[in-house]
Amino acid sequence: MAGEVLLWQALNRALDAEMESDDSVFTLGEDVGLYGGSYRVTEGLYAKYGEWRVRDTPISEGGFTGLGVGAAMVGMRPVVEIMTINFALLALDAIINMAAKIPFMSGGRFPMPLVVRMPGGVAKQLAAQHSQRLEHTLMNVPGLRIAVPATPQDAWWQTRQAIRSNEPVIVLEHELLYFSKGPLDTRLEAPPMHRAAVRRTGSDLTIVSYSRTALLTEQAATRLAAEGIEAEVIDLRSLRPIDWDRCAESVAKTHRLLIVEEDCLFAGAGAELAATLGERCFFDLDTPVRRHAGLDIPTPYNGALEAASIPTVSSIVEAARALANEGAQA
Amino acid sequence: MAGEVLLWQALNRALDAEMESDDSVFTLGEDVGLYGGSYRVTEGLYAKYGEWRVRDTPISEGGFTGLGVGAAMVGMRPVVEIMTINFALLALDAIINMAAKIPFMSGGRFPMPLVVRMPGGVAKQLAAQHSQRLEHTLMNVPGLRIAVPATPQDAWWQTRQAIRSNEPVIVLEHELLYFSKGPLDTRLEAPPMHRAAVRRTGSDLTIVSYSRTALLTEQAATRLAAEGIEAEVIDLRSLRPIDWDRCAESVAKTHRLLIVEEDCLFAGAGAELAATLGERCFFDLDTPVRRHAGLDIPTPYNGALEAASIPTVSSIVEAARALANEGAQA
Amino acid sequence: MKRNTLIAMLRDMLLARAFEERAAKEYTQGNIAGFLHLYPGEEAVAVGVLHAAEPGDYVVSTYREHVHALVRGVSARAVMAELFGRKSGCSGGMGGSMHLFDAERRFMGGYGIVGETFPVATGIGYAIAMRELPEAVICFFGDGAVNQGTFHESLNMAALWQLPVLFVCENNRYQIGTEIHRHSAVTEVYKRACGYRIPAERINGMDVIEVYRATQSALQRIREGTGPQFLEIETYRFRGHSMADPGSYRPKVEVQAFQEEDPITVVLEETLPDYPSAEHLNAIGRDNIEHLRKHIHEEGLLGIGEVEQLRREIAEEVEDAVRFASESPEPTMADAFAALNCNRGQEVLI
Amino acid sequence: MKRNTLIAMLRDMLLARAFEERAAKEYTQGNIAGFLHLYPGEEAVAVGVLHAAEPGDYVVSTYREHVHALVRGVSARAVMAELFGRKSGCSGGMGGSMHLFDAERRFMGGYGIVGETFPVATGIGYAIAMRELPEAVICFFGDGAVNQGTFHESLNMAALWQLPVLFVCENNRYQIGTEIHRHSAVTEVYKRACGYRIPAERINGMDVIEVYRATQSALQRIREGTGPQFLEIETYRFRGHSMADPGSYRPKVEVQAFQEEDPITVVLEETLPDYPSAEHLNAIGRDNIEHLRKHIHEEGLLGIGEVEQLRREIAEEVEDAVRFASESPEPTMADAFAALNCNRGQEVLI
Ligand SMILES: Cc1ncc(C[n+]2csc(CCOP(=O)(O)OP(=O)(O)O)c2C)c(N)n1
Ligand SMILES: Cc1ncc(C[n+]2csc(CCOP(=O)(O)OP(=O)(O)O)c2C)c(N)n1
Ligand SMILES: [Mg+2]
Ligand SMILES: [Mg+2]
Repeated sequence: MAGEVLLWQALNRALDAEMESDDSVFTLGEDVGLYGGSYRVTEGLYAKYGEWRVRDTPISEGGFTGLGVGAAMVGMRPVVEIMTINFALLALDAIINMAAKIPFMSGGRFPMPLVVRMPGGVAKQLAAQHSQRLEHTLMNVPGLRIAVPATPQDAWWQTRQAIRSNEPVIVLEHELLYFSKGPLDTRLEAPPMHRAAVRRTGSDLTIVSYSRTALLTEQAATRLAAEGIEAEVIDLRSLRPIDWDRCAESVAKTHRLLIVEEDCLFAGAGAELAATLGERCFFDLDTPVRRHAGLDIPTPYNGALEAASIPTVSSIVEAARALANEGAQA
Repeated sequence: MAGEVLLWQALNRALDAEMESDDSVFTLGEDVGLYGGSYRVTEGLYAKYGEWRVRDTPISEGGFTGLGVGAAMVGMRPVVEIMTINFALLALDAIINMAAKIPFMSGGRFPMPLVVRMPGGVAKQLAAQHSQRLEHTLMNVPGLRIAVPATPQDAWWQTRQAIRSNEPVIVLEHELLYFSKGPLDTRLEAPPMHRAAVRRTGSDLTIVSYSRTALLTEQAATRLAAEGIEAEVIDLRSLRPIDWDRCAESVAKTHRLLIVEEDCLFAGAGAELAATLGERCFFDLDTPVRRHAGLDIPTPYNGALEAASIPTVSSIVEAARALANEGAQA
Repeated sequence: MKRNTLIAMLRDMLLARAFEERAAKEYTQGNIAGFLHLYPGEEAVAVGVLHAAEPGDYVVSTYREHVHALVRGVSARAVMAELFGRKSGCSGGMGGSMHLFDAERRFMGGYGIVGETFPVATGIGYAIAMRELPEAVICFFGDGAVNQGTFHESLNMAALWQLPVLFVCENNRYQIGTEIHRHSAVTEVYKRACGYRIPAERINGMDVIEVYRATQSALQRIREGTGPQFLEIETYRFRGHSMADPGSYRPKVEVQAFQEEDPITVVLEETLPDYPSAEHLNAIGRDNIEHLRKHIHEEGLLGIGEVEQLRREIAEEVEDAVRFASESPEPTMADAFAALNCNRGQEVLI
Repeated sequence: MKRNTLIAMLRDMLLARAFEERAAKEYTQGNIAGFLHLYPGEEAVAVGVLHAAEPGDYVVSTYREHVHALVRGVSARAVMAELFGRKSGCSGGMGGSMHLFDAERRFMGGYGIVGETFPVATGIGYAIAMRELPEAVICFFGDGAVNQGTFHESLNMAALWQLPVLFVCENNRYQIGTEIHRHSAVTEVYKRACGYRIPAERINGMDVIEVYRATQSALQRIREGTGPQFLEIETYRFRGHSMADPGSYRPKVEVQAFQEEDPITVVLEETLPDYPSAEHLNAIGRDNIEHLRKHIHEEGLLGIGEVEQLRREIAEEVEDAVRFASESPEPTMADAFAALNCNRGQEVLI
């Protein structure tokens, strides 16, 4: 089927398709069942698959994520929903010290087909405790894979790939993207889960981003084009592993690299991007790798301050323009 | 008093001095009291100050770290010991979503004189679950400060500064350094908690490191000098904030930068170092910023593999030599 | 009970209801954003508990805490301004609805992560016990919060070290859309306290006088130095979990969607009587405010005219709070960084 | 009880003791490193519980799990080789003492972070219940572990969904150096289960027959589909917490250091009778192995000569395990990466 859908619907269909074709798939989390999921992602599944396969949990993030780990060790394919990533701080032992390490420390003797889905990012004035980001923390964990779908098509592909994977996969969903629309063609063949996508080609600079800021970057690129600056926009789609080749090829062409992310600049995901690409593309680069990221501050509740604390289309345009013009006078 | 002490003794004296001079200082954690601390850091304090000020806790890392947060809000100066950093995965909500955010989200109305001490790092075949590192995770949290003392003198200074600070401070101690010896002069005035130290001057390349690998790097530098390579060694002492000026000045002189850390390379602390210094020193650098770090694998139990998974003096020598010679043929 | 106390409680309950209904309206009009969790139906809990507390006691609350703050003495202006995200809000516009703070009134915050109130309260209790002060900490939490690990860890420590903490469960029988039979193996929440040897009772949260009296005796026992106490206060909320919640998990929809599934129908039938509409509750007099108003009336403490007068005063107080909030300036980014660095003192960093 | 079962249990207990004492020796000689937590004194728990289990049941254990693995049928060779960090170890040398695994015997791992066994066991229990299989999960943990949040969260879920989990607390009354009166508000651990409506009993862990019988009936109730069961098994360890533990928190030192502090002295006096030396325990017959040996003897099931024969066989088995371990090759870094990527299949990454 092809057509336009909302991102949550793509996730919903992906879950439904996998649950239908494999009865070891089950999902659990707070209000995923009767309520239908805080962001509607599990809508309709409770009625269709019943309470054992769509399990409403108590508020016990550490416990039920760990439950997913145990179930995955005996061949189930649990899809844990942590209502929002902010609560994942309570489940990191299960993710980092259990899911990611058990296959390794058992000498490679156990499968870990666990998926942990987490809505996150800065949404609409949810304040400091509900705007926490964890990319950097999860990226540093060998044994995990991290998908960051930004479009309905990727949400569909990557969720299905994540569920089918025998490795633990974290799916980071952005709360402001659930109701964004895009094409979904379920017949298309999926690229590898970790393959980056070149969303727009250009020769003046490369902008690497992911999740919601990748979409903002695309919009920024359109504006930049109007000014005569052609940006190549790469949506990483995966934060572990990262499709370095795709990024490096682009920088070899453009000689300038801007990294855009929502997380705080200091030790955010962009740090690894800048470090590796800065090293690998050193002799291709005309200017230093620039990062445009969130401010180093917890997210303020006040709406104007919240907006000013993360990249916007205009701020991306500005950062890109500055980079494109860098050294022009020199 | 001046003399040689073990690092744990310096920590012990610093705690004792602060507890003696301020009765709002108390320490808590598993076996800090009667047992005297797993690494002897709290030895003797239980007998001296009693159970309310040296509190043995149940195995409830999330709960007792959060207890420290509550106590700090009403003016106490709790020093929470998390027996090892591996267990801090259970306490991250208290550290990240509470301690670091409360002063901010209350509009700047509450103090947070909390210290969380955590032994960590790869020690002696403690295997994957007991060799977890969390620098990168903590660095990404606005509102925290992070001290990483590598010498008894720094342990003494920084512990006292941390306890006196009204901001939450994480003190990362390396398990293999507790029994390392060094001079301690308690009469010396302390540099700011976050000031980096140039441990050795040199003109051929700059090596930036911290904690145990800073000491290994010093040893490596001695060997390199014997080969005619003069490395400037910077021990960061603090991971949040970072003393960028000290690093950049050095790179301006040496034109080559190597970053050494024990954590996994991918998205480790070194990523931020390479990203910021790669950007800031771009035009000073003759070669790309290189990182020498732990392998991207959970720590194996097997001794030889464990040793091979993190930097050693020889591997640092090799990495530094390679960097010093880079471009020599070109 | 003293006449003044009763009237003050009625006043606070009326204020609470009026404030919250107005907040809902301001949210709909876009003046308040984020998550907004309202309190209608539960007023007797905050009012009964906090009227029994001393000014020296500390209060730790959740994201559903506007009324706790108001009853504790934080002005309607400061709370409303915070909901509007203004600089004059009690958290300077940085916290919003879920993070109200007031150091002076020992209102130690609203916490957004379920279960955080336990360790914060335990830590404050530790400080009090260590200094041997006659103070206590009141720790609020919902029925859903008792399944969080921090509940268990904190209650054990509070009991082990006999800390002066009053644990108050606001049991409205729902964790967002999940009814208590579906989230807790033991639905009588007070029974959870037995695992820690903490004295516990179950109180009717529709009767503010019962709540007040139970709190008074619990606090008295705490001040006698016998360690923590636990109150389960049965209540219910008239509205959805938050303004974002359509509440469609409530029986009507549940029944339609799942009527064929037997075990679920059973649960539904069990839960049905507990979730009537606000109108229905008002009609049968289960609304806690009506309950108190009638009592005061029957005792001849206040005439109808005086109640109406009270309502008018409160309407004006709320109106004034909204006016104040909307006229207050927004905080700047410099304010935000000042809040972040409030504890740095004179130290100059890099 | 069947003669064969009794003798098999005695054999396992003797093996357990011999294996652990040998491991201690190999540690001292530098052939084993890391943390090494030994089991002498507690043998009746692992042996009684696991002899009552079926091969289809799953076992989840802690870092003090060598004996659980051995009794479950993992060979002494595979366990010793793992302690030596060799490729032929049951975790390929990647896990070491704290992380023994054996998929075939449904030995689901030793976990090093206190409290992890609860969610793992609950997850396996969930899978079993969902598939409606007649299997059960045995979840081991210490008295110190019951204060971890995951205990609470997992027991609630296990009870709520009636999962087939047998929770087995190995109560040796110490959390490293912290005696149970100083870590738990309720020292009768089985009482913790009441907060979740999980049936619980307290068992004498010095009597392997009592342990075996209690486990059998608990597992039977679980297979009848009534949900989780809880056993508190009172035991003690002869050695320090781990090889790194001098055990100096034990009474003698405690008394010297703190004799002037009254409340502490009280605690010490309470704890004193529980921590006699191994020799002392042996002498008064409280050692669980001696206990069983005598019983078997009195019942006339096995002569002294036969026991001696058993001991010799076991000595040879342990000797052989050490030989095997020391002759086994070390794993390579390629093995380590193969373990890490064992679930990647054919997928080629970047
Ligand atoms: C750790 C955590 N998990 C999930 C949430 C999302 N959440 C917010 S309120 C809530 C329900 C809480 O129910 P209860 O404790 O009964 O309080 P009530 O809202 O009924 O007052 C949930 C699941 C959260 N804020 N924190
Ligand atoms: C979460 C966590 N905190 C602390 C530790 C350190 N530690 C290892 S064993 C132990 C004591 C556990 O006691 P108990 O549960 O009674 O088991 P026992 O060792 O007595 O068998 C502690 C504190 C740990 N491994 N994990
Ligand atoms: Mg509730
Ligand atoms: Mg124990």
